[in-house]
Amino acid sequence: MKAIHRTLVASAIAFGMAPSVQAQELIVGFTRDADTLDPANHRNRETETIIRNIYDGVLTRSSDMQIHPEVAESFTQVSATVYDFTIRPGITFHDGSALTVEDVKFTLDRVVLEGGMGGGQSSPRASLMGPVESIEILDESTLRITLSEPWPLLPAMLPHQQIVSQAHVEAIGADGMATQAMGAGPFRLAEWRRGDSVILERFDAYYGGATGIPEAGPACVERVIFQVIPESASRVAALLSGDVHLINELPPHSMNQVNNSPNAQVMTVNGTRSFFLALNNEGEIFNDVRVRQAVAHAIDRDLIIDRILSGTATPIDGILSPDAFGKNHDLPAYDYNPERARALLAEAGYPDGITVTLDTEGALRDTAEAIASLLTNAGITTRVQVGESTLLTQKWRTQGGPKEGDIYLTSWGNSTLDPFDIFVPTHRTNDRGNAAGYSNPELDALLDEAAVELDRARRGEMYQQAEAMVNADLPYVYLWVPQDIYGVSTRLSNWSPSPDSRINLHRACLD
Amino acid sequence: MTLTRLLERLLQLIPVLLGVSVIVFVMMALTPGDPIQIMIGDQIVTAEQEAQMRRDIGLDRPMVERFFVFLGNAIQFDFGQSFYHRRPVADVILERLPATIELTIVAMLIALVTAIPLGVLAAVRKNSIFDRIATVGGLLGVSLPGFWFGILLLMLFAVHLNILPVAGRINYGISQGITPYTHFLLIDTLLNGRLDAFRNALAHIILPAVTLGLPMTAILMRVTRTAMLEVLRTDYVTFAQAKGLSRQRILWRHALKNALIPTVSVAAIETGSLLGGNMIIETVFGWPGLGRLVVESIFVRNYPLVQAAVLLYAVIYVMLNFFADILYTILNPRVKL
Amino acid sequence: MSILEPTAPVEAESLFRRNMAAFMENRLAFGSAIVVVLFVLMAVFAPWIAPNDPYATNLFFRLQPPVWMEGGDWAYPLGADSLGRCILSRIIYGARISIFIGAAVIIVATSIGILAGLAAGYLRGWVDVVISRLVDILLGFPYLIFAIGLMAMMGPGLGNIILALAYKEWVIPCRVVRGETLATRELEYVEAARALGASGRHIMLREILPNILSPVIVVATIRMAHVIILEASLSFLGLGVQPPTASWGAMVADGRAFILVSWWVSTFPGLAILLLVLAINVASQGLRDAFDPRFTE
Amino acid sequence: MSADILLEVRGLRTVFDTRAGQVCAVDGVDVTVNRGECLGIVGESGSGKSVTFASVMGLVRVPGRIEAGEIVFDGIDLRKLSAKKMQAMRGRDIAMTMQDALTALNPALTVGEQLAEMLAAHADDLPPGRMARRAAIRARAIEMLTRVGIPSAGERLGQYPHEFSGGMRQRIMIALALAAKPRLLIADEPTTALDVTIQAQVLELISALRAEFGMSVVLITHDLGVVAQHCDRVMVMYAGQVVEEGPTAQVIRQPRHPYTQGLLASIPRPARRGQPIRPIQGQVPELVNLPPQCRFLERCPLADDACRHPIDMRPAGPERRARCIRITTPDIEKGLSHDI
Repeated sequence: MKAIHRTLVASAIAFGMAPSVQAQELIVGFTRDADTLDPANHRNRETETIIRNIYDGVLTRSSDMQIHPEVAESFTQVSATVYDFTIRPGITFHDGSALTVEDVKFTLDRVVLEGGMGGGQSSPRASLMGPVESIEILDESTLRITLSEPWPLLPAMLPHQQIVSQAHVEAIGADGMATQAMGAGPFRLAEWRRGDSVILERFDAYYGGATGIPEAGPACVERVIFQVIPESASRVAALLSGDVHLINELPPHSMNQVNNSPNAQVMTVNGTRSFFLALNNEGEIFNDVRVRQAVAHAIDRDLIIDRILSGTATPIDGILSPDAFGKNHDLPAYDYNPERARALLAEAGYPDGITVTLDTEGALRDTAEAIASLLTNAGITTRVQVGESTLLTQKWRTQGGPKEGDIYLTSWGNSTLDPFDIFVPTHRTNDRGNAAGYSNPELDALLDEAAVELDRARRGEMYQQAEAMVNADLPYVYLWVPQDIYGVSTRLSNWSPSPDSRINLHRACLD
Repeated sequence: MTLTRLLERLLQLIPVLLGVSVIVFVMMALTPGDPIQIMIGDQIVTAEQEAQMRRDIGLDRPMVERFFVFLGNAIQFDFGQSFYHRRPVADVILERLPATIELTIVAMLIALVTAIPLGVLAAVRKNSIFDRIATVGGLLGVSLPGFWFGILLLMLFAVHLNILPVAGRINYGISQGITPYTHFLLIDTLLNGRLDAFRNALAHIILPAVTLGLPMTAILMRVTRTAMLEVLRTDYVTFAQAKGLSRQRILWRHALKNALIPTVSVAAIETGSLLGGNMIIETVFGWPGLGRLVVESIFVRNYPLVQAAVLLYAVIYVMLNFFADILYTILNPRVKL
Repeated sequence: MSILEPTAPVEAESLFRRNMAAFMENRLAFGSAIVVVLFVLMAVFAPWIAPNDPYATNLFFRLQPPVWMEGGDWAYPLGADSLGRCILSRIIYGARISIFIGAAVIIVATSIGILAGLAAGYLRGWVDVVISRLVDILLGFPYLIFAIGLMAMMGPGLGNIILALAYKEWVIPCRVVRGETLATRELEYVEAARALGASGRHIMLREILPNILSPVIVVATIRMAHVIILEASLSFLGLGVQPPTASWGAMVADGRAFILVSWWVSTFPGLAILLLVLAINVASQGLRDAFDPRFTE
Repeated sequence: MSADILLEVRGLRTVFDTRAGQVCAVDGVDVTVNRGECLGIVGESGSGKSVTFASVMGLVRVPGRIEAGEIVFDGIDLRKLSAKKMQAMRGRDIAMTMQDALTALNPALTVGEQLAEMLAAHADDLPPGRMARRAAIRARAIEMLTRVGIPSAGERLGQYPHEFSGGMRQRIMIALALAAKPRLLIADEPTTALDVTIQAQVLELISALRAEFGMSVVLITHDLGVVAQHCDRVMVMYAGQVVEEGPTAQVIRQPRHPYTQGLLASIPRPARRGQPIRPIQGQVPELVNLPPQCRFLERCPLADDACRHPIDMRPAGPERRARCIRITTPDIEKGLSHDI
């Protein structure tokens, strides 16, 4: 027996590891597998991250969040509701066929039309396209998108749509699209080992991508593998041992370990997700702004950011990320002051404090527990109740329905960094993400106005004003925007993280 | 064993399988709340998709009717759509099944190959130091929580010693050009004559398989030891000695062939519990199998998939027990089915 | 012509005493039983033993190492977890969950199993058919999968775990009791009781049950070890009790993310599971050897 | 040692270490088996007759062990043989059959395999070459089965023991034991498990084979009738000791030891038709910590204080010995018939 074990270990030593990793094979240790490879049939960030390396969009974002034409050569806003896109000539799909303006129209129609996916199915991504009224082909290189009402967000949102080949979709059908990806991106699908890895190979006839970003031609590495490693410690271990070259969601407490290792380093980027406590404004306790302010004063955000997030987050005093368009940088902060919190509670008629429940999902438990203990210290006795996200959504995002519960620790993503995408859902009366049950007609009107304001400067001012309003009214206690943390092999060059959590590997190289 | 007896035994499986499907169905039906709403959660779906999901589950029809629809579909291996994967549940499950089966079989083989000789030796050297160590080891084996032990092994071999990979089934680079005849990597790599890839796949599977198989090893060792001790006391072993046969022949042929009869029965049942252990071990080792998929599906409330997988596991388990019975009769000529 | 030794009737009580004496003689098993008792005492008196409040978080002590390591402190003998909670205190409180669930499941399952097994074995007929079929069907599920499936549907929670495990666990004592009952019901003293007109209930509970209790107790202790591991497994997967309740399985799961930098967070709770389960296993094996001569080798 | 003696056991003492103390199952037993003779060993269960010959075969199981004595087979001291040489002697030189063929034959192996492995282990006159060897073994196996009276033996080689009747199994076991043509056959209760009619057939078979192969047979039994019919000499054992030995006819006609007398009185015999069957009163003593005295003392109608010290075997007529101080008392039989 012993001999067998020895042989196994010995062969593992000899063949299990690094030698199999070739120089031109870039392996990404990734938190989860793609749900599907059909760009039109999912609502999942990680799935899009993988898909985005196979498919290109009409527009794209650079890692500094600037919008650049990609499959389009250029685009113009003709009026408040009309945009024209010039499609770049000479782009080919992975099968060698030419990418035409018809393919672009087909792609977008597939997303926006009712039943556009075929078989009576509509795309879950339709809402990402806003109020599109029609998509027309003007000539062989020009596409026109007409909106039913002004929606300044369109260019910022278009990178979320990836261009498919009409012929390909019609040949394999909607079911086939789930697994047989074929786009015009820098990599083509080699194999999808479900639950294990997505293997991409360099597309040698790639046109080079966005014009605004330095021209690159075909991708640098021959092969990219998204290796699914859900366990964070395993991901870090794989990075440190050189098994993988890039990992996402590096846990903050592992940053030192990675930075101290000779073959990897940490890269961070401000994320786009704002964390906050939703206070039940409809409930008896939190309909008093003084109680809400007491919560804000009771929380030592710096301590939590320092201890739990290893300093990888930026505190916010309004809903918007510091990097967002329209951010109000002059908001007053609610400093950590438990005495003040107690005083406010007493003022509101709770001299003996209050007892509340804090809902959150499993992933945020650590933070929730820390917040609860801080609140408890300030007279707000708090019990953490961890629930599943789907159930919590039902409980809190009632869109006007009756709401139970006291506090909900949650977050909202804003990959465009445009206020519209986060402010409206979380703060407009009865909107889909309004977990606080906040209703302020004045704010609603301001948000509606800003949504269609075409003057960019004016629009920015409106959002600053809106932030000042919610900072004072405090329907939520705004916490922080965490950084996205990546672990990167020192062998990897020419890659930097992007706030929208995309991992674009077109230009990345391995030495 | 005649063919008619075999068929009879197969027929006896039907009520058990039927009962199993009733329980799986009831499990789902009793879930509180609107299952569709729970499944959708904060995902964005269109009205048609929601309607389709309702049709798939058939919430508008009476329970009994729904059960028979469920059963009819299940027999045709149709478990509806996996909303999260936007594909049929059956497809998603079948993709993941080979990895799980391969892991289970390797764990079982490791258990058999180590437990039987150890159990025989422990019985032969009863009360020796070796027997005591084996006994303590056996107790340790059934007492170790696999999820914890797996983490320790992973830390030791994959991180500190860095001699085994952290996750996955095989390195892609090395696995290129291998024709997937069976989808079992250990077999496919050999069929393709690729020893390097075989070793790589082995390096990936060894830790999860050892962790998974540990309790089974411990249990089988005990069973083998007990059965051997019993057999070694029998007249036929004395008689075999009186015949002047070699010790090896008496142990490995006369005694073991009889002692294996209970061992095989227990092994089949334990293989079934390996299926359950898979959920834990695959999660710990990032093994891309069905177990991990089920655990992930629970947390996104992908009920059709969980339901189908539980049913599938139960059917496999029942079949395993059936084959154990058959094996039992093959090994034990005294029993006629 | 061989001379048969007449078997003298043995009083159940003296048999029990003799068995207990044999058990005490087995030093390893006896020692293990003491370990189990210590764990139980630890669970019962947790508030007095635990050095800290197991739920008190203190971010300043986040991931503090155990006392013997650099940076350790006697305030947290086994170190602190990711929220700065005392790991030792949480392990002490965690014993409550493990032992309570283990005992509750075994008590519920054994009670049901005894009743069902007696009914099936003594009454036979359709009762036996129904119970045996049900047993067959439940045996058609791998244990953990059945429990995971149930937990997935019912959601986490203490009561739900006990239900999810007991739903299948009763099958095991039931089979033992049924088999023993079948063998016992034909024995003379049962026949005699029946001839004297004793009711079925009386015979089952007063005549048969006391005489088949030994194997049932042995099986129950062995199964308890198993149930504790199952509970820890469910908690590990996040299907166990609700946090922040300290449960060993959940503690191992929590520490998993920190294993590279703070090995102690996962390691000690796992060690606690191992120790308790091992002690129960060794003790129950000693019990089995002492009480059930059929198993002795 | 006489050239006629095949097996000579001197002062054999086999003990079992148990929790309750040391059980002395065989205590100072001497056995002599001459070439070609049939020796009967008679005694109750636990008298040590089986353990004696298990000791001869070197098959005493833990916790048992041979503590003293020598076992000389054809001039070789078996106790000094290596395990390997002893193994080679078993089956080839000394063979054994057991009480119940159903338990002695391996249920999981075919009769053919059990015969073939025996032949493969001991027959050294097999032709070279795998196929030829296999064919020769098969032919020999069929020959043996046919010889012990199994019809259509060739077809039945592939069958398992449970597929044969009780008598057939016993024959198969005998065929197995005799397959290597041993010089000594130890037949341990060969008929106990059988019907009366089949008993006779099996014993006839053993006798016939003894004559044919010229081997010695030790017939262990508790049935004096069997001994009377088939054995040249008889040895009676009680509580781990030999209590009487001598030519069968003499011992049966004129038993010298009260135990032998009790045995004879307790079986129905045509010669004593009409007389009541008189079982021996009392129980065999437990073999732990025996006091140094006559072991039959508690049950013996003749016992007195003179019996309360160790008794040796003493001559009791030509070729006869017995372990009783009252051997010379002329009216044993008379006294017995009156007192019991």
